[in-house]
Amino acid sequence: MKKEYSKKFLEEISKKFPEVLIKIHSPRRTYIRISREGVYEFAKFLFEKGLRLSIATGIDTREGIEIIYHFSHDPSGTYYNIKTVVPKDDPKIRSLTDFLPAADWIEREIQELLGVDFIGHPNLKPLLTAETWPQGLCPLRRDYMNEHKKIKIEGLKEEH
Amino acid sequence: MGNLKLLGLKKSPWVFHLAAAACNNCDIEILDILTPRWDVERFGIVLVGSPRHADALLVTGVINRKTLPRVLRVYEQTPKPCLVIAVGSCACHPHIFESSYNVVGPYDKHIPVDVYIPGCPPKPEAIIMGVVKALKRL
Amino acid sequence: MRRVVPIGPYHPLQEEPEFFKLIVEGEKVVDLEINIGYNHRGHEYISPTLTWDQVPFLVERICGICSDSHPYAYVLAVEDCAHIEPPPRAKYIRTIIGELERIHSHYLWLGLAGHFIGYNTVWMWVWRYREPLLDLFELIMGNRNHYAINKIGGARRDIKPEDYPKIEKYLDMLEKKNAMFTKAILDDPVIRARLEGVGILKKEDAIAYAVTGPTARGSGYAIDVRKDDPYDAYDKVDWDIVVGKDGDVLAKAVVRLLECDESIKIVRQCLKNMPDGPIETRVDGIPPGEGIGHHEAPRGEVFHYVRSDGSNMPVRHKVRAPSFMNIASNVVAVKGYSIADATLVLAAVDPCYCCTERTMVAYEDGKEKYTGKDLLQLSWKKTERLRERYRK
Amino acid sequence: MNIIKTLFSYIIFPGFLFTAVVGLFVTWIDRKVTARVHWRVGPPWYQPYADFLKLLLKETIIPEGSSKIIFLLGPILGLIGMSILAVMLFSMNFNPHTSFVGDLIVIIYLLALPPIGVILGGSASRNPLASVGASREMTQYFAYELPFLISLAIIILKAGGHIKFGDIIIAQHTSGSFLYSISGIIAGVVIFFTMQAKLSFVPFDIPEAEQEIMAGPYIEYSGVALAVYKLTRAMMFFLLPLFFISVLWGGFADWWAVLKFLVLVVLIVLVKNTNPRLRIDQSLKFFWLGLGIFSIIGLIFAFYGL
Repeated sequence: MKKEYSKKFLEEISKKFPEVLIKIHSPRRTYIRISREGVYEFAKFLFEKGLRLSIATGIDTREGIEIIYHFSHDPSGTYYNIKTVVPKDDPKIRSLTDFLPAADWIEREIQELLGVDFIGHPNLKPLLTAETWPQGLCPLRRDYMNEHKKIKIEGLKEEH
Repeated sequence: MGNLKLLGLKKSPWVFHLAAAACNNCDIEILDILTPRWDVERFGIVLVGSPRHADALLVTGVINRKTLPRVLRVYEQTPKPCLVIAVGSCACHPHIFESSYNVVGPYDKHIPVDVYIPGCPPKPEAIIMGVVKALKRL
Repeated sequence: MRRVVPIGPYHPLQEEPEFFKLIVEGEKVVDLEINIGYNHRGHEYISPTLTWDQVPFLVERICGICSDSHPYAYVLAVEDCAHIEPPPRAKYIRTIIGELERIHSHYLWLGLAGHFIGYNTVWMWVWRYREPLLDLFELIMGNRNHYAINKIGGARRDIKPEDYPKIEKYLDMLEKKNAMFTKAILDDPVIRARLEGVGILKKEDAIAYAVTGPTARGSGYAIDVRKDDPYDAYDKVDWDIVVGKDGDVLAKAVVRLLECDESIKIVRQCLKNMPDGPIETRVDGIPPGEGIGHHEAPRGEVFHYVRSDGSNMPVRHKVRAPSFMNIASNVVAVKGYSIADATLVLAAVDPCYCCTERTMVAYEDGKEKYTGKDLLQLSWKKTERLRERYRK
Repeated sequence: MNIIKTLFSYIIFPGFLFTAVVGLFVTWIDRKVTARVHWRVGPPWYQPYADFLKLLLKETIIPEGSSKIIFLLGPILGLIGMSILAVMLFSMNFNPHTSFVGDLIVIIYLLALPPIGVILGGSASRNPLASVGASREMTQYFAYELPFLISLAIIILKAGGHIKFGDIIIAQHTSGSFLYSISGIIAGVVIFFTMQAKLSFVPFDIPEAEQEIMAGPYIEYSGVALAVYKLTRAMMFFLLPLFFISVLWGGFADWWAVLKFLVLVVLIVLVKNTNPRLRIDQSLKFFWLGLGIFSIIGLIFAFYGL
């Protein structure tokens, strides 16, 4: 029964949002790729269908910053993951907070760790890092990670 | 006079529990030593709610950028003489967290530490032993 | 007149640093500002610098109380990514430890909740019955906390058949005590006066804030990963979801207590049906791809996402602890209650903000007394003594 | 000679020193019984003395920006009140004829000094949590004072309308303890709960709730000032049961009083350990509606001589 629901649901999605790309990883894990502009409407659709936003992940990849919204459909235990890519030279995306308060903290976190601006977020302050942390320095970006590693290694060399 | 002071301190160490960025374990084990199995009140050790009342600080976890000013402030607020006891491996050295961008090092870089209790988390016996050792050193 | 009452970052209410600003009028809370980050150690940054097999030790140290849940979810995520099927015995072992951890965590919360309302007798009594469970952990895994039982493709340690009766014996004792505590909490008029109707989180709010675990179930939002997306042995045992309806602190407390009964049931069935066989499979590298694992921790759903590029380290590892969602819901739950209630409401979601590493050198009178190795041996000796005492 | 005698009675026996030493011992009884209820062993007998000694020798920090004189006056006020109270209680029990008209009212005001000290000190600390604690202390004081005064009125009625402490004791010597009558029991229950609240013990430790507002008014105190607070609390713990025994249970001029005293102390500790803390509004309701009405019923009984 659970499997049938998933199949029907995916059919509904592809009818309503023809531009999405669906990849089924395993029976309970589905990845859906969508453009940056379409995320807001699609997420709203999922939320109205009773899906729960588990979390969003931000990843620094070659094509840009990839954001994955993990939506869980609890009655069938299925994860629908919406993937979208935000280019690095224009890191902006529309915020989901106006209908989904659960997205509040995670958007703040992605903003400070990866430097993506969420347009329409009411309170886009840093969530985790200290007041003394330099603004605009994003620790989960590749360039920072590589730089930081280099500094560490040089520091260790000096110590020894 | 000096001896009297030491005697008072030895027989009645009030501790304030100060957790920087710790996982809960050391903190829970510290609370655990108050419960019936270990019962440190036998030695006069009491956990107090305000650093102003404390004689010893039990510190846990690594210090991150956000907690550092708070840790320093709590240390300043504690009336001297006060002991600082680092509970758990994190408090002794950041180890696994050393490569992180947000960790600014162990306690002894920032405040003087008297006793180190290693372990992840240290067993309650080890914590009690550490406190006793700290008192013996006085 | 509006005033700000700060709770934290160092406050006896929480063991961990956490900063709440209660904006109060007289004794009534009108707004809440949550400031987290005092515990931020950058796990997601460190994780890609470690190999696949080292990460469980790191994520174990995210939180000391759910130190089984995080590695559990991580292992499930990696197994999902690489399509690994662990052997049945390993599945049962993981389930048993997961459930025992739930009991330990709920008891810990119950004791602290008693402490928060100034009822230290409850704290002492509950923790007294939690202590033998920690001994059991030490018996099975060699450490009171940070068990390190989960491993990609299986379990790290076996539960020996001669240890089954000890677990059974403990469960028998606990079942009686749990009934006693449930009755005591439901019958005591003063406890009821403090907990009932306080900190109500409505179902709509619970859904909007996407809370999980007992916080959600207390509000009548029946979600439980163990039922919805069963993993390991959870679909092979018979148990029920406990759902409250009022969403107040009392409902959350009762949900936790009754859940302990369900956990006892699950562990008993697992022990009875435990299959023989190996406890791990061979894993040859993780292929490129991505995986999601989620586990119902004592506080709610733990969610881990990993991405692999085929190398020996993860490219990205996202961790979402249940408290990340649950704490945010305090903003609605706490409004309109008094300061005295606020502390209780803030604690009712069983917040967990937190992680650690092992063994240095101990000194006595300036001389090195124990080296790391000695300490390790001392610790082993104690575990052995404990095992002997229990075997008698 | 008379001055020396007076000074002796205020400073050494039964005034400050004696009350302090015995009071600290009573807090040990409290801690030991609490520990036994918790299935623990508890501290050794010298623990309160060691605590006190240590606090005396520690640094006293005065918070920046607070009013220094009021901050330090707070603890001393209660201490003075308790020392005088000790002298009065002892002299009137062993020599009821030294009593003067209206001394019961003096005692009521002496008992009010420690809370006033706490309120003053807490408000002077310039800490938001301390001021919340001070305002709670004030609310709580007004809450328990009403039933307390009504039940004292019961006692005055029973003693024949004299507001003289000595007469209350003499009346009990001649016609038996007041506690053994309906109105006496009612007054006893009310005064018992008031004692619990005056001592700020659970369920009425709202002003200094450690888990909510840390130590409330005491949060900024350290060293000697904190020691004085603790000592005042200890002396109160010794004197309040004595006050209870004097006004209701036949005075303490005989050896039975020791037993009565221990029974009261253990009862207080047991109530403390078998209840969670109330909220301030619940406490107000309990004292005004619950005990207030209860004590008025007692007053009616007393009026009819029951």
